[in-house]
Amino acid sequence: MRIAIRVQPEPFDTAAELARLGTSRTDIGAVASFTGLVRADDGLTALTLEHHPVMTLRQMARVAAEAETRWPIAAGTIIHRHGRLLPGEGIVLVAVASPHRAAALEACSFLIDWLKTSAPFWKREEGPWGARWVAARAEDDAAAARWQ
Amino acid sequence: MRIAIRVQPEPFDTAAELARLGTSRTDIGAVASFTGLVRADDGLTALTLEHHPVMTLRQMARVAAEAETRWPIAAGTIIHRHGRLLPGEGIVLVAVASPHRAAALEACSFLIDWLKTSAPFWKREEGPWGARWVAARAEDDAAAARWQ
Amino acid sequence: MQALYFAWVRERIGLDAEPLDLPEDIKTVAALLDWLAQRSEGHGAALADRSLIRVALDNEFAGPEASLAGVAEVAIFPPVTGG
Amino acid sequence: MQALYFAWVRERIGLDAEPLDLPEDIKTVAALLDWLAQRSEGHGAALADRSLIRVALDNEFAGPEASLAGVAEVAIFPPVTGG
Repeated sequence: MRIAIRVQPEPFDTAAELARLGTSRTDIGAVASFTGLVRADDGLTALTLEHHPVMTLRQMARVAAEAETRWPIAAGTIIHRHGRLLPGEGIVLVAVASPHRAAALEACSFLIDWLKTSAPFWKREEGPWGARWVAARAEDDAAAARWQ
Repeated sequence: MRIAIRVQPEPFDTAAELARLGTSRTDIGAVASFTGLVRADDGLTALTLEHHPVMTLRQMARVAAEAETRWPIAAGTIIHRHGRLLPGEGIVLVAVASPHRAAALEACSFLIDWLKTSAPFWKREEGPWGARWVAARAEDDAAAARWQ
Repeated sequence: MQALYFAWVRERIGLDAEPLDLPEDIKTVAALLDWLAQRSEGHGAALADRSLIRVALDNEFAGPEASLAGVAEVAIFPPVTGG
Repeated sequence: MQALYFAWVRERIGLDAEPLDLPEDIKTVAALLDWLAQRSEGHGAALADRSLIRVALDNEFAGPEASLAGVAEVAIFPPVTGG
């Protein structure tokens, strides 16, 4: 596996993760990254991510392995947080290094689209409404389906 | 313009640029980035980027403005270097912050695809062959055309 | 068989997990959900709308017709919303 | 009119830039390229394959039929390869 996987309650540092990916190699022509962050929409005060720990790691490894069969990936990182997060904090990071631009960009999109629909995480939003579970969105299924 | 544009001979720091984009805002749900790097293919020892300075800035501003009309972009950065670069160094950085994941990913791909075909830069490769100018690739035109 | 519940399925049932002693005639996921929904008011509320229920058997997503033969763990949860 | 040359167009012509004193009958980009190609062996070599020549008039890309009326600067170069 050239893509490293982490699930953690601690914050991650996108900048540091990207710096680690690109360093000391001269066969990487492209690094694409995606960071998902907590938005303070409608007065949201916190976002809690619940997950199924065993299944989460298994699904993330599967999605990463699928990406490696589809694109020439030199190195990559997927980090997904769980627990209670505040607005502005990072939820998920996907970064892919590849010899080629299209491969890096496509693999990055693929990984985040598939994570959204196949990794067992659930978001609960706190705000003026109290607490509520986020409903799945049909457009996320559509985004994932376009890779099939 | 919410997308900042820079053309410079100096190296850039992807990590620092990303850190600057995402900080102190809670309306950004997604940050996508692309970094193009010099590969040491076939023994390449240096890559020199020549450019048309006035037209380059104009074309980059135009591409950035077009992206802002197409997607909800909260902030962004495009940095393109010129001059002589060594393997492993960054050539171009595109970073886009948006409320939404698809917007950030698509705008990032759009910007790099359009930069490749509409910004007047030319690459010259040094290596065992001496020096040679890079030929334009039909697949770059195709990548840009899919956004039209 | 061990059952795991997540998100609002967990909240409505009021349990993270529970052991299940399945009758012999419960052989599929769909049959299991029908049987579980009778177990308490909370189970019934959690499982009322099957279009919002997803199931994993031994850590693999499984459809309503999937067989329970040899399964040690069933996880029941809403559609995922990570990423 | 001022001409600017870039990349291998610049190298073959041997100049970064030069002032052009255009005859009155040169009214389009295509006519300009035909006229320029006669200027020296280097100009001829640079402009031999028109499929590899791109032109900008006053910093805007322009096709072969574009008019030179009022144009102060013409840039001539190969297809771009940045990014």
